[in-house]
Amino acid sequence: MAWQWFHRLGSPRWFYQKTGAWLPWLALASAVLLIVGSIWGLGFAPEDAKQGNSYRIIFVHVPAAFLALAGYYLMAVSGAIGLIWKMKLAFAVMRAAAPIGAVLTFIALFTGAIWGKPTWGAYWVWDARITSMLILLFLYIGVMALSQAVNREQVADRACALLALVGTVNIPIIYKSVDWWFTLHQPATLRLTEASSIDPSMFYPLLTVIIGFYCMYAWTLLTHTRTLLLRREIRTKWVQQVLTEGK
Amino acid sequence: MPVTPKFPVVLQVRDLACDRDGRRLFEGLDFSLCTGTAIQIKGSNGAGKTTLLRTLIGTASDFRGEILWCGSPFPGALPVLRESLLYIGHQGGVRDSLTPLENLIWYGATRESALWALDCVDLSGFEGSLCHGLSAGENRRVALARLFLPQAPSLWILDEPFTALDAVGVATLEQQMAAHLHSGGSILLTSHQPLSLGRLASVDLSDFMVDEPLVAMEAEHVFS
Amino acid sequence: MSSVDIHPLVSGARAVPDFATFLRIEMLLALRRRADIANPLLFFVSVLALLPLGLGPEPELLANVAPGMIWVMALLATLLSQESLLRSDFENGTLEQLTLLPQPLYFAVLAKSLVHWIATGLPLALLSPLLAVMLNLPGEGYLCLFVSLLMGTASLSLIGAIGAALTVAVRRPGLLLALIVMPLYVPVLIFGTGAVQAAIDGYAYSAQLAILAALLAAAAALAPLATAVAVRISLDN
Amino acid sequence: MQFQFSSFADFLMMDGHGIYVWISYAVTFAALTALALYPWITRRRIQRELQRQQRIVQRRRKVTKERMAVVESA
Repeated sequence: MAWQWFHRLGSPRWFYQKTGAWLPWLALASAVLLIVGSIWGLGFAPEDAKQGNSYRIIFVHVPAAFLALAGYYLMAVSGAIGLIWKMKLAFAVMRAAAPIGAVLTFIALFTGAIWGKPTWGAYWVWDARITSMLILLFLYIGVMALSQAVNREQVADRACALLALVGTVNIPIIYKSVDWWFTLHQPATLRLTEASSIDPSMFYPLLTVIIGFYCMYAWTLLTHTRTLLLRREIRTKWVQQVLTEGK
Repeated sequence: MPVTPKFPVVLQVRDLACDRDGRRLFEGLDFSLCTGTAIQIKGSNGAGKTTLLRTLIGTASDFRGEILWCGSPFPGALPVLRESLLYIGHQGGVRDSLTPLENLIWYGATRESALWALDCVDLSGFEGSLCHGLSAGENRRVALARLFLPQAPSLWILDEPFTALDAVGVATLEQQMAAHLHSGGSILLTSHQPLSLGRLASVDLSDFMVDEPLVAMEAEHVFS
Repeated sequence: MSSVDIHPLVSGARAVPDFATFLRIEMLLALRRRADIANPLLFFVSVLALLPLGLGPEPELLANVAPGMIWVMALLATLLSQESLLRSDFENGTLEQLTLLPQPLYFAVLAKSLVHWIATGLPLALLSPLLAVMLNLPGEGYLCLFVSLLMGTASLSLIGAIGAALTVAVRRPGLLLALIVMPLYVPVLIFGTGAVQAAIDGYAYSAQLAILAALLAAAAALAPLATAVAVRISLDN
Repeated sequence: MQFQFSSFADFLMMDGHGIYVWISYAVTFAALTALALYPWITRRRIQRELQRQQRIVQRRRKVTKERMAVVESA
């Protein structure tokens, strides 16, 4: 029955054992894809006509920004699953996703700022995308701060899930408003990532790195969730076995 | 038509276990509350008396087992239960920037009935002064005045109602409880002191305590 | 059927306060605790008065920063007063009693937000012409500033209540509430200042005001729902 | 597809943009490594915590056993 499957998926122990087998493959895939993609992008992709070599930052900036946003939605969706079905595993995924998303947002912001220096001549420009990223970082920090501040884990889980959901409703509005604000205050300057027509010689390395980042994200999320589960389920026999055997 | 019993069951608790911060407070708790009866919950500090009450009013949701209100299970039955519930917790629910009268009106009382209830708890003359000027015992009596309002709901859940009350206050409250039971209401309360009520049962949470709260659990729970 | 006799399920006739009583008593409370709410307001008005001392008295410069400054101060004033919105009710047990009422928590929360707005946003909007004069705002912006503040602060009160409910059980909330709520305030701030800027520059600003109204409508419909859920979560403690 | 730079020094310099590019990559991979290492550190901490708790339980069992023995002998 469908419910049984759902129930089993929600079992921390089943999750822990099942994902243990996936981890090495994910780690391998992400390492290979990231290394190959980076070398490809750094050394073999052609120089950009307008921006010169500084555009090579795109190969870390764009994937990080991609996953930072996707990670927020993932966090909110798992929080919603936790709130609706009171599933402990979903809350664990949500809690693990917050710091990972925050780090990715930081990467996107940092590389964007560095990229701005040779492109615009300034590290920080109130560009629509960078500003949206900054707000996304604050949203992540809000969830993390709330989870730190609330003493009881279960209350913190549900409070963070609600906050993540509220944030999700707001993200499109925030993005639209920041976009509008940017066009109001500044004539369209050179955008960092012009989506219009990217040459295949630049697109394929970018795609490689993006897939690599996805694998890396999945691997990191799984390892973080697994340690979180160990901490939360420390009173169960299986966790104590895992902890004493796997030294 | 079958013979209707005199004291039908309103609230049923079956094999209830409550957790707090991952620590099991008690388990295997069973009792039924009938109309016209009172149950006194006993237990040492930290045994989970307040948690039990908060579970029964639906504020705390971390429980396993079954709770039934008039035969229908929690949490679906909660909205109906709340229609006949009067709960007074550790914090009395009295706002100190309001007068006793305004506090009772906030609870839905009319002016006349509020004044009458305040008179019952010996607070007549104080109805117009702000609650932060009153003593702890007087504030407690403002909270308890809700029990003296006409048309009080049928289920009373009271957490340590006698704290901060003087001997006269305790006697008045016991009288009112007896009258409530007599008119077919039911009371669930926690208290350390012995009560002189007619139909009184008691449940000691120490009997349902878990021996070793730190011991490893065999079963795992998917849903929190 | 079990051997015990179970009382039939009946709805009790519990006396329940109506919305008007509710609102009236909340207003009374706001009036008696006016220091909690008025002090942040007065603080930010005085900050606005200090601003020219720091920036210099040039009228053009002040006129340039006026819309943004007034809006940021409005935002901070509602934010700081938000913290006391539910805290004392949580501490004295009234918030728990509120969740035990048979009617939906939505209306109670809505009443609280409404009173919060009447106590902070409304006076701020009424004061705005005075602040605008102090900061040399061009005359074209007055009406727009007033209307945008009127609608915008109401949205801020509603959204901020979510944060207040989430942090009410936290022992030392500090700036946690600000951290949580600030990003959610961004759209209101952008369209509020945008409207005033457009008015000063002589453009039509009805579009921005319409968006502010839409934000307010959405906030009034959704934010109390989230706040109600947040209150129940925070109480389960 | 061919290597875009004439020499390794040229690759490092990237026409003066090298510093920006390399810092970006360095920070990115440092952050990702930190994310990857964090679970290892936490896991070690949890193991230590479990050992501590087990010691407490054992000590408590021992103490109660001794007390029981004292009570029985008396």
